[in-house]
Amino acid sequence: MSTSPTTNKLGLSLQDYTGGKSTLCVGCGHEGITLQIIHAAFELGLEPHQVAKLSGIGCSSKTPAYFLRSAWGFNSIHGRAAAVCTGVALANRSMKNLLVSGDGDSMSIGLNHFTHLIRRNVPVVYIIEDNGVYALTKGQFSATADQGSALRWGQVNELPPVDPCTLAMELGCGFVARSFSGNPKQLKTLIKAAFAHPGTAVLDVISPCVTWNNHETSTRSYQSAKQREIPLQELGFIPPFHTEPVEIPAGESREVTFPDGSRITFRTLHEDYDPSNRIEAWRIVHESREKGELLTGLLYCHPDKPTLHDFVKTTQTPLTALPQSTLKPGPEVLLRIMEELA
Amino acid sequence: MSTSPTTNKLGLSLQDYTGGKSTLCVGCGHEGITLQIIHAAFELGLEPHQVAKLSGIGCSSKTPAYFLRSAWGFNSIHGRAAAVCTGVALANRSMKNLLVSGDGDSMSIGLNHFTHLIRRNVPVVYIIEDNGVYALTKGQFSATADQGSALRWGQVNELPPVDPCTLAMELGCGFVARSFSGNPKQLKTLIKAAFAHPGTAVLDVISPCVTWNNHETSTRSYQSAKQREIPLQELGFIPPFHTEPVEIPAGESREVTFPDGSRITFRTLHEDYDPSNRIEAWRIVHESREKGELLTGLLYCHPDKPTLHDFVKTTQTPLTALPQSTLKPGPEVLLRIMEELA
Amino acid sequence: MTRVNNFSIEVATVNGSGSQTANNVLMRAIFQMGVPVSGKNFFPSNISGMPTWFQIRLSHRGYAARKPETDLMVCMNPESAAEDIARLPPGALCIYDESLKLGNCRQDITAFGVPFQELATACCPEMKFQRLVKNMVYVGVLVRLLGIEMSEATLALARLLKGKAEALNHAAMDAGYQWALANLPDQEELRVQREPRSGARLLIDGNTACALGALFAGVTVVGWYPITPSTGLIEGLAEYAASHRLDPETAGPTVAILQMEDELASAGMVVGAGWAGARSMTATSGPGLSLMTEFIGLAYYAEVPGVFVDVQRVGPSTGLPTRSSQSDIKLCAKAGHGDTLHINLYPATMEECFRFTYDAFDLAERFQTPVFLVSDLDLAMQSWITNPFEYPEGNLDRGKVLDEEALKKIQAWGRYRDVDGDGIPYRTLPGTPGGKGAYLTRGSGHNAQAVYTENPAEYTEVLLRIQRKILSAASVLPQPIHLECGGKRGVLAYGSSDPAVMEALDILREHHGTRLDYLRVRALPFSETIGGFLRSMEVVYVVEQNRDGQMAALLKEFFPKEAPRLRSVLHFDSTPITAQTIVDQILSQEM
Amino acid sequence: MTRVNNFSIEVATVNGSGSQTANNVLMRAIFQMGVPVSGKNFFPSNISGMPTWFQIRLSHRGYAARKPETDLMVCMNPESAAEDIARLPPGALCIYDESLKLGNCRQDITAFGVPFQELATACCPEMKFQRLVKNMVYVGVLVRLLGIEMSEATLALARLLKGKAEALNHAAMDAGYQWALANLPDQEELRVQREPRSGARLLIDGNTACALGALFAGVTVVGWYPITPSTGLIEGLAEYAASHRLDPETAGPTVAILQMEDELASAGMVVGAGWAGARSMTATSGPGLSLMTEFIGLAYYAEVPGVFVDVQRVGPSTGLPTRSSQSDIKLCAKAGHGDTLHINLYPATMEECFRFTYDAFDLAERFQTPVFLVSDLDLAMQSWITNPFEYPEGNLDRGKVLDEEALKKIQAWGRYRDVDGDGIPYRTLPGTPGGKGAYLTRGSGHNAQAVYTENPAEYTEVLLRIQRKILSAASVLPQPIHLECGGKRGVLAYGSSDPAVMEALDILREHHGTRLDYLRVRALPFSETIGGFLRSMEVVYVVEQNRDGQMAALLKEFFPKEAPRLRSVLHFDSTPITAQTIVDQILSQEM
Ligand SMILES: Cc1ncc(C[n+]2csc(CCOP(=O)(O)OP(=O)(O)O)c2C)c(N)n1
Ligand SMILES: Cc1ncc(C[n+]2csc(CCOP(=O)(O)OP(=O)(O)O)c2C)c(N)n1
Ligand code: SF4
Ligand code: SF4
Ligand SMILES: [Mg+2]
Ligand SMILES: [Mg+2]
Repeated sequence: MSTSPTTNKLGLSLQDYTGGKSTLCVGCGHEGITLQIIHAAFELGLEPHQVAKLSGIGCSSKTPAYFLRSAWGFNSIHGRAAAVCTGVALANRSMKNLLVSGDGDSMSIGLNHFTHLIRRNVPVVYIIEDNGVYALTKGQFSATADQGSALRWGQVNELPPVDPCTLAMELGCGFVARSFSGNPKQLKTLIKAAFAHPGTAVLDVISPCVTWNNHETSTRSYQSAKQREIPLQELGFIPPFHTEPVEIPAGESREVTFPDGSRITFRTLHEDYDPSNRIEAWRIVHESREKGELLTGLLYCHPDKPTLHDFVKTTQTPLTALPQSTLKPGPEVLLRIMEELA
Repeated sequence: MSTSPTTNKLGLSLQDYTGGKSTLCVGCGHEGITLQIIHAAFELGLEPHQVAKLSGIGCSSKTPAYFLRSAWGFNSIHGRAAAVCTGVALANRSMKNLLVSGDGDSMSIGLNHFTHLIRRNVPVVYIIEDNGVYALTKGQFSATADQGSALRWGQVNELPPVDPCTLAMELGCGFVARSFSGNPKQLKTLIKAAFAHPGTAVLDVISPCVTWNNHETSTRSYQSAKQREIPLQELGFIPPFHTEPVEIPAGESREVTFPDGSRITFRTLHEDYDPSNRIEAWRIVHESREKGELLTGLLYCHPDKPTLHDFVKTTQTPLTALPQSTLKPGPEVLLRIMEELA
Repeated sequence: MTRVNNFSIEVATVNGSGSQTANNVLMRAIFQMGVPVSGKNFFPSNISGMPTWFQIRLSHRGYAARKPETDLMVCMNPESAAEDIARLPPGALCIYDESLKLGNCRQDITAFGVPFQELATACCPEMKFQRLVKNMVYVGVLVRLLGIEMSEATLALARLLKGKAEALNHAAMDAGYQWALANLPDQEELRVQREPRSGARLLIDGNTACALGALFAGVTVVGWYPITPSTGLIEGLAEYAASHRLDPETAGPTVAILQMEDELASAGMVVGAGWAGARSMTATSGPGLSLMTEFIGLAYYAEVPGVFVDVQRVGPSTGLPTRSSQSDIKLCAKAGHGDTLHINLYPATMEECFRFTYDAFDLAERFQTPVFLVSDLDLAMQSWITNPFEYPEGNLDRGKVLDEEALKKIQAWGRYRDVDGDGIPYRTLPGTPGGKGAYLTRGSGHNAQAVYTENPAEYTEVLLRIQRKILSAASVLPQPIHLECGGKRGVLAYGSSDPAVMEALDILREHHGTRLDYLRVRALPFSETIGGFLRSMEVVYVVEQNRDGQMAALLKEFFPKEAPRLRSVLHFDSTPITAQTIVDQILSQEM
Repeated sequence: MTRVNNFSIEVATVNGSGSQTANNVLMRAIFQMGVPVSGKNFFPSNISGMPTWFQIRLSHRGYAARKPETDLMVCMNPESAAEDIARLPPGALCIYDESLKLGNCRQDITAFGVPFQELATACCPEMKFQRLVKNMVYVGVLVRLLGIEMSEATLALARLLKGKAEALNHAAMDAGYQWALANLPDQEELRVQREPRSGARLLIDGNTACALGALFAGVTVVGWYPITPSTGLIEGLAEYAASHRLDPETAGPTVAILQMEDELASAGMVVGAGWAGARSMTATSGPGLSLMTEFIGLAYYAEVPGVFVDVQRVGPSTGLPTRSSQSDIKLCAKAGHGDTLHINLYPATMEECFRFTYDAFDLAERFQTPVFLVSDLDLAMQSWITNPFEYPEGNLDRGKVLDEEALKKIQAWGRYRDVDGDGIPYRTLPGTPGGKGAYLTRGSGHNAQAVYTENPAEYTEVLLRIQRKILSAASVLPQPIHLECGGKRGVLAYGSSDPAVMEALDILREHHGTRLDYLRVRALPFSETIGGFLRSMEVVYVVEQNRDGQMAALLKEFFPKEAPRLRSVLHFDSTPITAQTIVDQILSQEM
């Protein structure tokens, strides 16, 4: 970050991408994600007003108030931001959608919408701030809690977790990544790449809750995540405009190109891991989780799939920008229809 | 069936396992499933009153009225039979739960409950009568419709399907099978084995809808399914009591034993397919679907996983059978609690 | 005595047997002769093989309500035949499938057996079509029996079918006609006679009328989930949109219609799209509406426009999905936890289905709130005669939206500030350039600036303003229609009860010497006119098709002073209310 | 003039700072001295770092409603300090963290700076605990300042903490005490004095009271989803069940508590379990209840028992999740599409929270229907003094359930037949042996035999019987409580408004010479007693904590003749209603 210029291609400063004062706990993992969203958006030079921030309910879902103050945001209801997002995407396809959710919000109450959002490949950067608990309601286990992880007051989770990443892969999601709020560089790069992805980009970000789930017997603590993390790749992101210094990982490097011309480059740290091979990737992530490892990085990427707009055949002009003359057929049309029915 | 005795170990006849008059269309795939449920229950000698029949809403969900007339049934609301079932399972663990649902009922509106039922390994035989359409509402595509399949009036499905079987595998379901209402023998055997499984047993049964989805351009027609079906195994089921002739597939045969002592035996027809290897099975099913094949049989089986009752530590005696003396603490308990609060 | 253009025909058959086309030809032929006609299809909640009944009422006075007595029965269904015959009034006519052998079962009716199978076989060699064309045979028989003009029947058939199907069916109709000519005696009981048409008229169902309303209102985003009886609305919209709502430049569709995973998602996407600036809508029925409750509350409190069509069926729960009622009145009025009150429109005619749906979009954007179009199965899926719809002139009312230009001129903008004193704040749409106008919408406590608050005064300010805003809509919503006769007793009704009320008023006046005023309520929040009406009456009968008197409850709430004078006339057995039901209940309460 | 046992203390602090223990010790110490006390915690909807206030009201007359004025403020939060001080009435006392330098900000109050950090550091060398024990320092200061007995404070502390934590905190309390002794002048404004206790009393919150009700009612299956302010109920139940609801044979739990994936699932599993014969329940708040709407309608129509606790918070939508209201009245009364009316219980005291929850299970099984326990955050999460609960004697009422024996004796059984003429049918439980009694439950149309029907008469028969059944419950539900004074004007209220009403009645009588009757409604459907009361009054003020007068609307619906005489007293700013609000609104409406 030290090499970054103080303004981006739009002439905006980092400050322009910040938001209101946070009310989260000091040290909360979610804050780390907020920060990387700010940095990524700044470095990408996103027009803030063209970003729609969407969320459900939870500590995580509050964060859209804390970044991109000049973007519109919709802090909706628990578990259903995906549905709201689908409406926004259809209404105005020119928006960049950024959905921030929690593991409770997305993997239990909102799981059906999560699934079908992916199925429709709705254009959105979908970040799950994954702390393994329902933090805002004071720390009950969520569906992503690991088996054997314990709450502070001793209760042990015996249920198997739902893994947002392997689930997304199963559902055919074209961009699946896992990161850790304690790994800011990787996280920022992945967020940038996610914005380049034309469809649904799922980012499951391990995000420790310092109040309810950061103790020794928890597998979702900073310490546990740090210890178990195995980054799959060293990642770099090259935006289409090339105006800023590019972080390209040293050594032999591969890349995936997105339709907008931007590229994610990566040097594989894990033998054989190929993020373009869905079935193999799925296998490795599963096997690794069973070993207690935490693989992070770009898990799967396949940017060339039809999106919502292909399915619905949405007009290129955003529907919200169509003039009344297009929207409201004339009297002759009504007349014709009436005659057909006479 | 010709060799079957006319009464089972309980002295009941096949007739005793039938239900009310069906109101489904003549030739509906669901009828074939109903018939095999009747046969399986008869051959297993299930006590009808110990079966709880649960369903949502749809043509498929109507079928509990058409089998096991002496079983209690609950035709609930759209997509939520899994939740109802969880309540039944906890209330009275001695019941055998049989849930019949549709692809619309389970893979869209009910998908969240489906997921979490599996996660909790709720004891139930969960049959999805999968016709790729919302039949009762007159034939809209469901989430299991194949890409490229067309409706009678021409509309083509472009969305990728949700596959109940690979999804169940992803979620760690301990019994996952696919069958076809046009393959009665396999279907019956799988239903029997599913009843022996102590947790959630998912059976996705391709079940053509003759009214809305049985035409040439549909991939969910009888003809298409017949053409594309590749049975993975020749299956047999040996109940724990051995009182009736057992169908053991000829040739080299393997088996899985269920906790109650019953066994499913199978002779593999598909090289390398090992239904005890979740990851490999998942891979093969995915790859095969991409080729347009329809693998049927026992896709994955791992009966030894903790169930809902292990997680909740439900008393062995069904909760509904506990006497008031156990349920209602005495006055001394209230007194003690009141003193603690004084 | 011959009854001319004033009787009813009923076809009892099996669903999935293809009788729909035949019934439509029959009804249209009569309609084309200028005879006021209405058709009601009583179909089961399954796909094929169950009894279904189609009733056609001819009424030279234009009564379109359900008529309980059938004057001419066509018995095609062996399952229900005995009951169908049993409920005929003495003197009725009946034609039945010969094979049913119903000839002697009642002495007080006239029944003719028709060899349907034989006739169908003769005119249609292909076995697989015989079941279908059999239906057209009874049309032919009736054409002859009732004096329907064959040319109109032929025309009606040609509208519905083309090519080989038309030819086959025409042959069948003709076979029926010829057989009747040769075998049936003339009858003079029931006759259809051409009437001079009073202006252009057309046949339509309410779902189609609503779909057209949405089409012309410029709906752009539709999220839905299939559910009877609302499905037809969306499917109709999709069909019309495919020809009439294409982008002139790209020829692509200008309305995005997406089948969602459930009704929660449908509501959510409507809210998301409405927030983003689309004209968004969904259509559903009771169970779906129940599921939308939470999102509706969000839209109300966060002030997001959206149109919700509820096509009421019979509840509670799954109830009778293919039957009609007015039992979601309470839910549509107040869906949501916490304090909520929604704008509701109650169409009673096809023109209102069209116009109110059109208006709903304007109202939703003007008042920045969910607006409910409260339809029902009887309106939505039955066939009604109507005048052609008037074109809704004028611009779409997009409400108070600040665009880039407007924002530039403004110093301090606050999403929920009541600048104009009318309770309606200004909104901005995501994506508006200029760096101003962005805000974060939330369903949690917010102040006039849209900033999170837990401050009691700030919270209250917003909630009170919303209340004012919604109540203020009363004056611009469709006003009640008052049919005056200057008396002190009146009837109040809404929606699909209207035809039965109109007929009942005539019966009461003509046969019982009772004259009643009639007020038809067309929207919630209630207009002050309703209060005035109630105040001017000694007794008001509130007619509705539910068990609990749901509209009466709302009236009592909002007009407590008048509550003592309200009396309920209720009908909720799943059939559309009849005039006689209203007459009977009113007379029994008049002491 | 010294105010003894009749003033209020407020601690303004930051949430997550651990002040809860300190506040509890303070309140308990006063309580143990026999002084009627109540505590209200105003906390934000976040986890830490936001302003939070704890109010303790001492009232020798036993008033437990919120008191808006604070007589003694403890300022610990720099963020809110200025505002906290600003709203103190003249003459108030204040102690504040010295570092805040508030000494001179108001001349008309007495404010003392306390070196909290210094004192905490001195008595607690471990840095990480200092923030926590600081809170106990102010307890010590107040003990000294107000004359609270140190022995009671010590006892109170010992109840809450053990071991090292107790020791540390005790040291801190003592440090505060000693510091005050040495540095603060005696004050005679506010004193706490021992009062003779009138019988045993205890401190409890409503969630715990409800949990105990369920515990003793033999609840066996609980499906839930976390949501403020209901979470504590389930967590409390789990805790008590772990010691008091173990199977004597296996020592396993006899209640299955399962956190579900959402509220739809919670409701569904409650319905499933209730159907299977369990005593099942859930607890939720507005947003969750909205989501349960469809399942509630199913339970109503299919006649499945289940207990639904709604702990009301502030809506609409997410609203203010940590604040209280009575705004789900309409939803609890009628959740569901179609015609529905539910049994609702409105507890106002801790004893009622306990007893009504207990009763709810009996009622649910007796009437085979969902029963709503309508609580709110103020009842549920605040601390209330109460008499010890009376043990609910007698057998659990499991309702009309036919077991194998009973079924044997019966010829023809029908699930929905009204055998006894009371509208309540007999049910059977899945798994009952004997080959009789099985049936299929459905939310679609069914007749008295539980067989699918679309027949209007059969459908209506069931729906009317259900209506009769539910209405008949009125006579066995908790009857309203009438505080008579023989006048012609009265107040009607329910739930957590009760303490404020009681106090308001005193104020009206003592200061304004206005005597009003008081009727407290405790259940829906309404008892005829309520009708009688309304009829006997010229004016009735309906006091409630919502914007729309939701209870008044129900009263108008069910007692239309009395509707003109109802006037609403409404408070809905998210704080619990005060006596003065009621007094003011009543006086302004008395002309
Ligand atoms: C319908 C509904 N049910 C329950 C709640 C209560 N609730 C608020 S936040 C939350 C859990 C959030 O957990 P998660 O999404 O993991 O976010 P976190 O707080 O952990 O970041 C719940 C259950 C709600 N607001 N709405
Ligand atoms: C909440 C709700 N939404 C919609 C419906 C309407 N509906 C009835 S059946 C059905 C689809 C059933 O499809 P599926 O489960 O595949 O069953 P099938 O009829 O194909 O066997 C729908 C959407 C409903 N009953 N309830
Ligand atoms: S409770 Fe946990 S998730 Fe919520 S703000 Fe605090 S640390 Fe973050
Ligand atoms: S519509 Fe389809 S699914 Fe339904 S009964 Fe007929 S064939 Fe079966
Ligand atoms: Mg979380
Ligand atoms: Mg289906």
